[in-house]
Amino acid sequence: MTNQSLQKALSYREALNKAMHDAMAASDKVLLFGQGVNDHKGIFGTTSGLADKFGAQRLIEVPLAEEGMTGICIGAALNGAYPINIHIRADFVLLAMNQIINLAAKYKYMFGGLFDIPMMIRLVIGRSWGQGAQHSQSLQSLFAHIPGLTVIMPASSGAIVDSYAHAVQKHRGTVISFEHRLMYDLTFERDHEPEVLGKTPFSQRRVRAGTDVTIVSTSIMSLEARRAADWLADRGISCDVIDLHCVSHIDHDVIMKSVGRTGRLLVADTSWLPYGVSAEICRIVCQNDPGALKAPVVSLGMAPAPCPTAKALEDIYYPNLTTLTDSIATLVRGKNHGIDLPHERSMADVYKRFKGPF
Amino acid sequence: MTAPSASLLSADLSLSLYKTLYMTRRCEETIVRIYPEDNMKTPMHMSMGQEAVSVGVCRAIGGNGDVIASYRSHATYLAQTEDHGSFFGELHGRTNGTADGKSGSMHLADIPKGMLGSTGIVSAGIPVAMGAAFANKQKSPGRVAAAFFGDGATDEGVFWETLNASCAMKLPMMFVCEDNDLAVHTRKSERQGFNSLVEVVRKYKCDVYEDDTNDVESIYALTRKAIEKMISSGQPAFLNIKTYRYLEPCGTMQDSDAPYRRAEEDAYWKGRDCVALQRKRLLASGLAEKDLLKVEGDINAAIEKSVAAAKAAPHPGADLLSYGVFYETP
Amino acid sequence: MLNTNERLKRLIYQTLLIRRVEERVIELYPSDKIQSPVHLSIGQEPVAVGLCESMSPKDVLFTTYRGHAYYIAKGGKLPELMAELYGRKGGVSGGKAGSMHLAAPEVGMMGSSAVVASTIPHGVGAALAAKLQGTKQAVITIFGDGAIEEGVYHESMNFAVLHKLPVLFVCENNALAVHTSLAQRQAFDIVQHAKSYGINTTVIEDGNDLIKVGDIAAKLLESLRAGGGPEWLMVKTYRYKEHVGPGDDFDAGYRSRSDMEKWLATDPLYKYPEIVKEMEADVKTEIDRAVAFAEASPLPTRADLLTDVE
Amino acid sequence: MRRLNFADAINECLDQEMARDPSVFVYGIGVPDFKGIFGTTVGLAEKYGPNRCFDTPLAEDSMTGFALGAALKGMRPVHTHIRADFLLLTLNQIVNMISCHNYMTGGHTAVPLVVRAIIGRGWGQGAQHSKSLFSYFTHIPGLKVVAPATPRDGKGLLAAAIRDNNPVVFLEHRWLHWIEGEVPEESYEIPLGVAQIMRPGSDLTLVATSWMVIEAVHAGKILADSGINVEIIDPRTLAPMDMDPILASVRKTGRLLIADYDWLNSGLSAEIAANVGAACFGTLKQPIERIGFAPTPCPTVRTLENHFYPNAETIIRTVEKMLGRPPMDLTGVDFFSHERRFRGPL
Repeated sequence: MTNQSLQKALSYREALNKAMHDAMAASDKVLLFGQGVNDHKGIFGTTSGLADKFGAQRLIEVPLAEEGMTGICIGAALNGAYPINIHIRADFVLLAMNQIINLAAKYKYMFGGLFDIPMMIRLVIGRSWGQGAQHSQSLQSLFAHIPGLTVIMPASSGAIVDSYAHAVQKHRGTVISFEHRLMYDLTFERDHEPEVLGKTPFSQRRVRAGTDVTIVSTSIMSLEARRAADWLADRGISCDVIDLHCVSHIDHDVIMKSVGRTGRLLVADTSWLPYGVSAEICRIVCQNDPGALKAPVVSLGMAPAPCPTAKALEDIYYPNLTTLTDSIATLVRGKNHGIDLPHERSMADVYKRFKGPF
Repeated sequence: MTAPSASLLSADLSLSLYKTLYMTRRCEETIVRIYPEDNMKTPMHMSMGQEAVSVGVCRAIGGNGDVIASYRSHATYLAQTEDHGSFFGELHGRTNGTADGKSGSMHLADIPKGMLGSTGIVSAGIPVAMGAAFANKQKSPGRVAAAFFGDGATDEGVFWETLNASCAMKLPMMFVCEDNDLAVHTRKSERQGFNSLVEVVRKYKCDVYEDDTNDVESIYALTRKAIEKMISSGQPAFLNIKTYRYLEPCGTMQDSDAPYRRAEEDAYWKGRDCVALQRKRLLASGLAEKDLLKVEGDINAAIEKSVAAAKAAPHPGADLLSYGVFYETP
Repeated sequence: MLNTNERLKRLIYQTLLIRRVEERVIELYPSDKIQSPVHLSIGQEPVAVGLCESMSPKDVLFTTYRGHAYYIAKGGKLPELMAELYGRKGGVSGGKAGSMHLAAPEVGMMGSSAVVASTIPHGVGAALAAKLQGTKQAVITIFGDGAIEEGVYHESMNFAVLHKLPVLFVCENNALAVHTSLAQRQAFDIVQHAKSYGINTTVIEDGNDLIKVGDIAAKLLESLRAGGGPEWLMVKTYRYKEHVGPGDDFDAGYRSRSDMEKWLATDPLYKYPEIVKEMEADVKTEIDRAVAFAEASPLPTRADLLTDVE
Repeated sequence: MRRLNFADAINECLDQEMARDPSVFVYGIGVPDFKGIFGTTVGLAEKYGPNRCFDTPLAEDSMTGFALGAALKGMRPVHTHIRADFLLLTLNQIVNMISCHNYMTGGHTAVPLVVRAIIGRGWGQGAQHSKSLFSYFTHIPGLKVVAPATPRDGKGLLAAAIRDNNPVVFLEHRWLHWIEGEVPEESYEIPLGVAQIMRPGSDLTLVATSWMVIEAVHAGKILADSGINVEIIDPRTLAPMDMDPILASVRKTGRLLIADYDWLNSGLSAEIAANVGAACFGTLKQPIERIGFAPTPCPTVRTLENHFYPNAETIIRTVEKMLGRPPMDLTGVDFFSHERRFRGPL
């Protein structure tokens, strides 16, 4: 598959705006809900200008009432609308879990297929700096664990445009999308869009082909993996980088074929490792063919603590290009790999010359 | 400038309220000044303009109570603890902060001083204050608990759950609504279907108090009255205090030209600035300006010292990253 | 318009049907043929019948886990209900829903939930879609008096009033949430509280009065369709059986049998014994047919386990 | 030793803890009513009064924040939910507030609270009354998660949870409440974070959680009769997980079967598999196998429920498959089932 709809280089933010625009243009059933959809900042600019074109009544400024508003979206979906509910911090969705898990995820099955809940929930992973324990969580595994939900983590403009169009126009169920804030200002070239490894835009993607080690990554870690792979390619290590993209529906074959070829696996996730997506990838390998591995799996993610705010702690809380590159080189060549490493100790500094506020 | 009424409080208390107000304002002015240095990498939700609420209420509680703040926590933290040393340490992400730099601006706490915390999730601190009120009722009769929150928090179901539960359980719980009419950029009229929050709250078994003076002494006196009634009646109190935020919702800049602002509103509130109002009252009561300048100068110097200490304090090291995920014996 | 007598008869027939269906459930329960926790409506049927009288199939209803009465009153098919309780393939949801999650989208019965208060916002959302799409639908969302303590009730009411949505909030007030009575849990008067949101409130003291419930519902629904904004209705009623399950619980200590006797006095099935008597045979035939359908319907198999997940 | 059922063991623990420490209190929807959460809270309101054992409004989110506030002021709340599914209404408080409050305040803030919730199968409970949600809590730093499987463990682990200075999520399977076992009369603690070997064996390592421990022990006996010796490990505390005995066992047997009482995807079994995969690298004789819920919401009808939930038979068949044994004849074997005695609902 190629990315049909993306005609030019777009920033992640522009892609989100385009995706919202296209959805609203394609069907007047599409309604946007969120705190700030209609204000002058327009959810980081992703909903700016839409009210002028489609009418303010389709962009619903909501009270601070996450549980209630999610239920209202479900009710609207049951009565013919396609709601897109946006939370400017993924953390806020914890207030709406009853409606998402107990209702939206189950409505179809619980009633034996009588209903669908066509709806999208956009969650922004709030990481930049100083966001702390309640504004930076990446809770994909909570949703991926629940049957009935589709959970995506688009890592490029093309992934946004294609998978959102698919969600709104083709998919019948509820889609949860995690958008990483550090990517918002990044521009993605159309020619560099990863190859889609499956039948729908939700499928896994190959960021880069390689032979020495498989890197399975999510969200912004796919960009980091690409940068690490570029660095290592010049130093004789060839990485096969797979962007999971859809963490709830993982094609075991894609992972196993790659691991079968490379014999080594590194998982780089945006969240905590225990009980998370990275554990799930290990599980897939352990269950399908642990003999395919020449070395134990290495996983990188957030340190097992709530997110601290001090920059000094935050920089070691998250992996960075140096630790990622070192981990890959160690996995392939052993501890004394002798490969020089890039000096980059803060991912946030790289992706965002962020001077606050949000 | 509105002329302040004559003080009904003792001269000492009047001056003391001013000192805290001034200190709070000065701390935030300092933040505005030094934020561009980029040493404080934490999102700032500034209290500026709203200080009279925290200062009046916390002083009325007078150490015999616990409070929890919203994410707009600076004024509440400073009023409850008077500790700008830890404050600047934390904002700088240093080991002399309230939490070794792990909490930043949004989660300031000092539990021994009755500052139970502040939260980045709108309304989430309200039920925590209720739990503290319950504990206080059992263990320390006469001690109260207060939750500070903006009017945006009353959109959330958990506010209503807590209002109902604390009334049903007759807890010494004070709801302090810092009513600035705004949730980020959205006015009440776009968020609330009812005409008056206070009218809905009155339907619960609690005592409701309103204030629209921006006068720290008036807020102090009202809170004293509320606490006394609460202790005698056993009913929670709801204080709706009109206020006004000077700066953008998050950040240290003015946003007077943003489309949600109204020029006349801005002028009206700045014309009754809570710090200026109390200063004027003190001068009118006969306090010499040079004495007041001396008081202010001392506070300024102390704040500069705190800032310098914060900058000089060590950054937390890797050993602190996983420290305190679980409880550590002090 | 039917004449009063015919109308009353029709309403009594539905009430009787629901009562006898649930009594049949009680009868069948010890056989373990119905393995689903049942929250019986017995005593509360007239409310459902009255409210649904003037709803068209395109009008939308959301209800609670105590949903048998609404399913039948809204026009859901009885054999499919019975087969669902039996956990058979022929059930309305193929056995995946059971008693707590009844739905019949073709007649606007849009589902129910086992989590208290969680369908209240669904009614508001459906009303929002109806308003934006100009469908002239009226929406009813049903909840018990306990649900009012949940934050989501406030969130839903506020939004409906703010956007003037065509939704009728119906509080079925049986003054019992599971086993504790209201005074221990609610620090406000429910009606005054609702009124303070600026919503029109109506109270029906006797939920057993079929005609009155029907008339008032018709008037309120018409107002919704005409764009008059949300309405709020409390209907007082009484549940004869235990919170969940087929038994009585008057020995549990939280309520007394004499409470029930007050309600029996206005129960239409006791008030009009002659009308009821002449309907019994038809009702029985209808139920027998439904039970026979359920018994004959096959059990779902492993092949059904993984269908309709997404 | 004296035998007690699980519900009475929990009840005795709560009683002893409340008698020992006046700061302990027990509350939640239905807690003081005559049914008393499967009997586990019966009699406490009468004995300790309405300030220490009380009902709440239907306001799960608020009443969870309440626990945090009370804990910060030196109380030890035990908040009880009759269904774990209702915890979804409280996740903001548990994940955003409670789990990180100590960390956000520098590490010395005791947050001694217990969230007890009932998980598991009755019949016909359906999609909203059947979840386990183990991994929802184990994934979050700062929370301890306990899932006992015997009356003795139930009592001792709950005492440890109440005395712990950290928030503990305590998940009890409803069927366990009728299980009897030896329970000491005096108050005692079983430390959190220590696994228990339920049966030693050499052919295969079987890690089971909550109700699956009961099923595993049953399966283990039947397998032993045909000469297969599985080593059964009950982690008891799911976070922090005591991984060493599991790793030691897998190094010995070379085979691992995980029987979790939850969905498999991104769950506890994935976490154990990941740890074993890394730490026992090269010692596994074959791929790890896992048993858990079918990847669907829970259906209500019994026939589908039986496919949805694993049991001792599922374990036996999986072990046989892993060891390359032909399936044994299980006719006449009485598999554990509460369905005959369980008349539901609650």
